[in-house]
Amino acid sequence: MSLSYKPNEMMTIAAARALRNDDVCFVGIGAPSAACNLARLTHAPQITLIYESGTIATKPNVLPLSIGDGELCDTALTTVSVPEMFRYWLQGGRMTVGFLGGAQIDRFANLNTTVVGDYHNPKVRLPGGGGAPEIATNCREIFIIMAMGKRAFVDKLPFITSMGHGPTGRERRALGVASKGPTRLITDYCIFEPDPETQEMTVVSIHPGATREEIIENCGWTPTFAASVAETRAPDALELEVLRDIQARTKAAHGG
Amino acid sequence: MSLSYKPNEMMTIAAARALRNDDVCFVGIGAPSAACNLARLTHAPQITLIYESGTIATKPNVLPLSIGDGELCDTALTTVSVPEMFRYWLQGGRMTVGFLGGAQIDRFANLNTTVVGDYHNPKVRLPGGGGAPEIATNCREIFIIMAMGKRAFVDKLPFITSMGHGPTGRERRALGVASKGPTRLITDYCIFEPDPETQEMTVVSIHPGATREEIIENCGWTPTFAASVAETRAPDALELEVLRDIQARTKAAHGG
Amino acid sequence: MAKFLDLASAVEEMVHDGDVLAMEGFTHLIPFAAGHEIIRQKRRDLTLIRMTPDLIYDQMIGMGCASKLIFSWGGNPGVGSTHRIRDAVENQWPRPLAIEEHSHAAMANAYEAGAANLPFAMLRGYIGVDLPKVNPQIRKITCPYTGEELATVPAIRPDVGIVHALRADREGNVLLEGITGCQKEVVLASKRTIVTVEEVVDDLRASSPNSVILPSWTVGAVVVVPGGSHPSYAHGYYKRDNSFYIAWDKVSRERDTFLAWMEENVMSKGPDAFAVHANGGAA
Amino acid sequence: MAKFLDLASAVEEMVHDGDVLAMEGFTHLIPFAAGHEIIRQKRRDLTLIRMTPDLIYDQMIGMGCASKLIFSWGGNPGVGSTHRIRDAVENQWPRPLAIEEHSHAAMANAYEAGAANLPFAMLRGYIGVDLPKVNPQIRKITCPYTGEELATVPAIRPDVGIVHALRADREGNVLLEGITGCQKEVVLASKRTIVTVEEVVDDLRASSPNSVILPSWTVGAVVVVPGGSHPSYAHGYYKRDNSFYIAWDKVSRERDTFLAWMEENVMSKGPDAFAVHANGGAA
Repeated sequence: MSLSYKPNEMMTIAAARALRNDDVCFVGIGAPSAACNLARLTHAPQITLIYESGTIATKPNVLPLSIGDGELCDTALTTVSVPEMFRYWLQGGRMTVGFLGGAQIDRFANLNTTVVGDYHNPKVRLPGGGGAPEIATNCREIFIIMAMGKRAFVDKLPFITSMGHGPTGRERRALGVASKGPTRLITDYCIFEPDPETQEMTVVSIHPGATREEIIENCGWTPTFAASVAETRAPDALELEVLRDIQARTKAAHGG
Repeated sequence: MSLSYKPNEMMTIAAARALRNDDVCFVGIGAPSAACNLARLTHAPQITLIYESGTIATKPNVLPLSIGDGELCDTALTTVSVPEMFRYWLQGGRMTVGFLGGAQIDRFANLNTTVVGDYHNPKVRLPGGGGAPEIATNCREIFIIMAMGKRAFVDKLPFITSMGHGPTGRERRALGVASKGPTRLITDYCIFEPDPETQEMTVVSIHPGATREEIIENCGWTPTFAASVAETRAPDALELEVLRDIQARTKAAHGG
Repeated sequence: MAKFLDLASAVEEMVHDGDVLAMEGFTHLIPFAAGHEIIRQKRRDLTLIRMTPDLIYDQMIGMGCASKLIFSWGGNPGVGSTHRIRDAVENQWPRPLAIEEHSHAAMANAYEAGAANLPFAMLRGYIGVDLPKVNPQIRKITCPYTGEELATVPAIRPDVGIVHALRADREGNVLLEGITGCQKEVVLASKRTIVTVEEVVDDLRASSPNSVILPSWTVGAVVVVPGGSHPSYAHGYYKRDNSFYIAWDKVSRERDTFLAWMEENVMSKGPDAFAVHANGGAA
Repeated sequence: MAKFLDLASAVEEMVHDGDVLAMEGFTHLIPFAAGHEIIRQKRRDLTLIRMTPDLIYDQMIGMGCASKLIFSWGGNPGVGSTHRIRDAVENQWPRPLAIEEHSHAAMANAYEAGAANLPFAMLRGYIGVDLPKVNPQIRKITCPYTGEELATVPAIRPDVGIVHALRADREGNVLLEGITGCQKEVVLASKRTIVTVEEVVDDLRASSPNSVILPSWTVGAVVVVPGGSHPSYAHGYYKRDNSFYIAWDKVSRERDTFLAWMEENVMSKGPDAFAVHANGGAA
C-alpha cells in the first residue's frame, strides 16, 4: 500500500535523508530547519544543529518561526554571541554542512536572495543575504532545498548573493575556496548533484510520480540528466508521521 | 602623636590616595594591587578594579598572589575571557587608570621589565611585558608605583617594555597617542609628576622624613624638583590599619 | 554610572535627528518600546543599523524616521517581506531610504570591531558574490604573513546604541541571558546608550560567574519598561509573539492599515502599554 | 566526537616530538597533570606556547622538553623568577631555548584569530616599545578606511592544544567556569586537543544558557584527572595552592634540587598522584 504525501513533504524528507548522524549543520530557517529537525528525529539523533542566533546543538520540539526563537536557546547545549558564532564557529570551519534555500538559483547553484532587477533600482527587493554569503564558502559542503519553478530556477541570476560553483562553474575553484560548495540540490521533483567535470547541477534522482517533462517545464535552463537517474525512495510511514507531527506542533505553537 | 610606619607603607598609601571613587582601574599585581584595594577599602568604595585575568569590578578580601586567584573571580561582578578583556575592555578604551610597576624606569617614565643587557644575550632575563605595553597606551592615564634605587631608576633603559612619554619625552605625543601616559610616579621617598613642558618626571611631593639628598642618592639620573615641593601627608591611623589588615589576611591565606 | 530615566527623557536626551543609531537584539530582546518612543518623538534622518531590521525598523522607516538603513537581512523572519522597508526602497514612501547592505558575518564582525575600538573588521567572506560590487565599503586587505586576501568592513561605532535586557540592579549593572546577539558589542561600541530592562532588582541573580553583564559605567541610561521587547521576547519573562509577526504581514502590506495601526498602538500610547505583555508567561 | 582516554594514551596519541604545543589556563585551570605526563614521556623539541609560562613550563623546559618558547610574561606570579626558564635562556641548560616574545594583548588576539580561522590578528598595540625591534613577527597593517596603522601578529594555530576544565558529560561535552582565559580559543585553534577534567558526570550542571561549553566534536580526547590542575586550581573544586608557588622558588633555584623534586614528584609518579589535591576543599 502506498502512502499519500505532498511534493513538498517528499522534498523535506529527501533533504533530511542527506544528513548524517555526525554532521554539524548550520541551519537556515524554513525548509532547511524542517529537514534538519526531521533528520534529528529519525535517523540522525546525534546530529548537531546550529542556528546563526548562537544556539549550538539545539533540539527544538517545535520548528522555530525565526532564527532565534526561545525554543532554540532553551534546548541548546549552549548559546554564544552572534559575533562568536560567525567568527569561531562558521568562519572557524567547524560546520560539515550548511543548509540553504533561496529565491533564485542557477545551474551552478549560485543563489540570489537579494534583488530582482537592477540593484539600485529594484523591481523586487528581496530580504538579502543574511548568513548565506559566508555559509556558502565556510561550510565543508552545502545542501540546498528549493521548490522548482521557472521564476526560481533561472538561466541567469540578476544578482549573486551566495556563490555555488560560480557563474560558469569554474570560479569557485579558481578563487581557491577549499570547501566543496553545493553538493546536493533537493527540490519537490528531484535531486540534483554537481557534474564532477562541469559542476553543473545535474538530475540524479527523480521523486516517485514526477517526470522528466515536469522537471524541464519547471526549470529556467535546460536541465541535464545524469547517465543513470535513480528513483527517489518514497517517504515511509515514520518519516511522514514525524514530519507531520512536528509541523502540527509548530502550527499550534505559533498560533498563526 | 605620630604613627610609626615603613616607607613601603607610605608608598602604597600615597598611591591609593591618587585613585578616585569613579575610576575604572586596570590593576597590575603586587604593589598596584595593594594600593588599589586600599583605596577601595578606604576613600573609594565604588572604584572599579579590573584584572587582566578577566575579572571585572572585583572586591577581593585578601590580595591575590597571582593575577588570576580564585578570590578575584569569586568577588567580581562578572568574569570575561582574556581575549575579550584585552579587546573590548582595555583596547576598548574603558579604563580611566592603568596601574603599573616595573623593574626599571627612566626620567620619562618609560619602563623596562624585559631584559638587562643585550636582548639576545641577556645579563638578566626579566619576566617580560605581560599586559604593560598596551596598558601604557590604552588607559586614559597611568600611575606607576616603584621603590627607588639606582638599579631601578636608571639614566637609560636597556629596553623599553612599555612607553611612558618616550625616550626623549616627545615620542608619545609625536606618535599620536591620545591617552595621557604616566601622570604620577609614587615611590617610597616621594611623588613625581611629569613637567608640563618637558614631560620629565619631577618631584612634586616628598614623604615625611625623606630628604632631597636621599632622593638624589637613590636615583640614576639627576632628578628635577618642582618649584614648589609639598610634603606628603603622613599615613593616618585608618589607612595604616586597613593596609595592615589586608596584608595580614593575605599572608595567612597564602600560607607563604 | 548609568542614570535611571523614564523612556521619554532617555530618548530626548540620547537620540537626536541625524544620529547613527543601532538598536540590536537578534530576534530576542529587540527594543520595541524604545523604537515606539523614537517614532512618537518624531526623530528624522536617522541612519538605522541592525543586522535584521525586523518589524521595529519596518515601523520606524514606515513612520519616516530614517534616511538610511545599514543591514544584512531585511525580512519578516519566517513570514515574508518587511513591506514598509520595501515601500521605502522601491517607492520612496514616506521618504527615500538609502541602503548599505552587508552579510551577517560582516556586520557581526563590524560590531565586534567597534566594541574593540578597531577602525575596521576583517573576515573570510564576500567571496565570489556581487555585494562588493554595489557596496564600496567592502574592501580588501592582505595578510602580512601569508599574502592571503581578506574582506574588510568599517567598524560600527554608532552615535547611539539601544538594547533591551533582562534586568538591572540598583547600581545600573545590566544582565543579559539567552540569545545575546550583538547587544554587548553595540553598547560597548556606541557613544551614547539606552538599555531598557524588564525590571530593576536588588540582586541581579546572575546564574554564572561568566554571566553576560554590562557594568553600570558602560551604560548611559537604564529605563524600566516591562514587556518592552514585545513582540520579540525576554528569556525567562515572556515568549516571542510569533502570531504577532504573522499578523504584521497583513497590517503592514498597505499604507493605510499600517498608519491606522501605528496611530492606535503607538502614537496614542506610551511605554506603559507594553506592560500587558510582561505577564504573558515565562519563556 | 571526543574520545575518553587515559592520560598516558592521550599524550602518546596527540603529542609528538617537534610539535607546536599550547597549554593554556590563565592562572586558573593550568593542565599540570598533562605537563607531567609529557615530561614522563620525554617529548623533545616542542615549541611551547603560553601567555604566562608559569611553573608548568618551568618544569617542562627544565626537563628538556622544549626548543622554543612563545610567551608574553615569564615569571612565577607574585613570587619572582621562573628559574628553570631563565637558566635555559641565559645558560642553555639543559638545552638551548629560543624565545619569541609578545605582549599579553598580542597573544590573546593571536589565539582569538586562531580560533576564528584568520591568518593574523591586529591590535592597537606595541606603540613606542622595543619588542617589535627584536621580534620580526610583529608587523603592521594599514586600515583601508582611516589610514591608521595597526600592529599585527600571526594567528596561533598549534598542532596540539591542552587545557584543563571542570567537568565533561558522558558524550564528552566540556564545561568551563570562572576565569576561562584563552582556553576556548586554544581548543578551537588547535589541530589536536586534550582536555583533562576533574570529573565525568551525567549532567554538566551548566548554570547558564550561556555557559562556556566546548561541544564534544570540538575536542580530541577527554581525560579524567581529579586534581589535575594543582598547584593551579579548579573553580568550585579546589583553591590555588599559593604556598606551592612560593615554595617552588626555592626548589627551582638550583638544578639539583629541581631534578630531585622532579624525580620524586613527577618521574616516579602517575596522574593518580593529583587526586589528593582534588580533596583540598571547594575554591
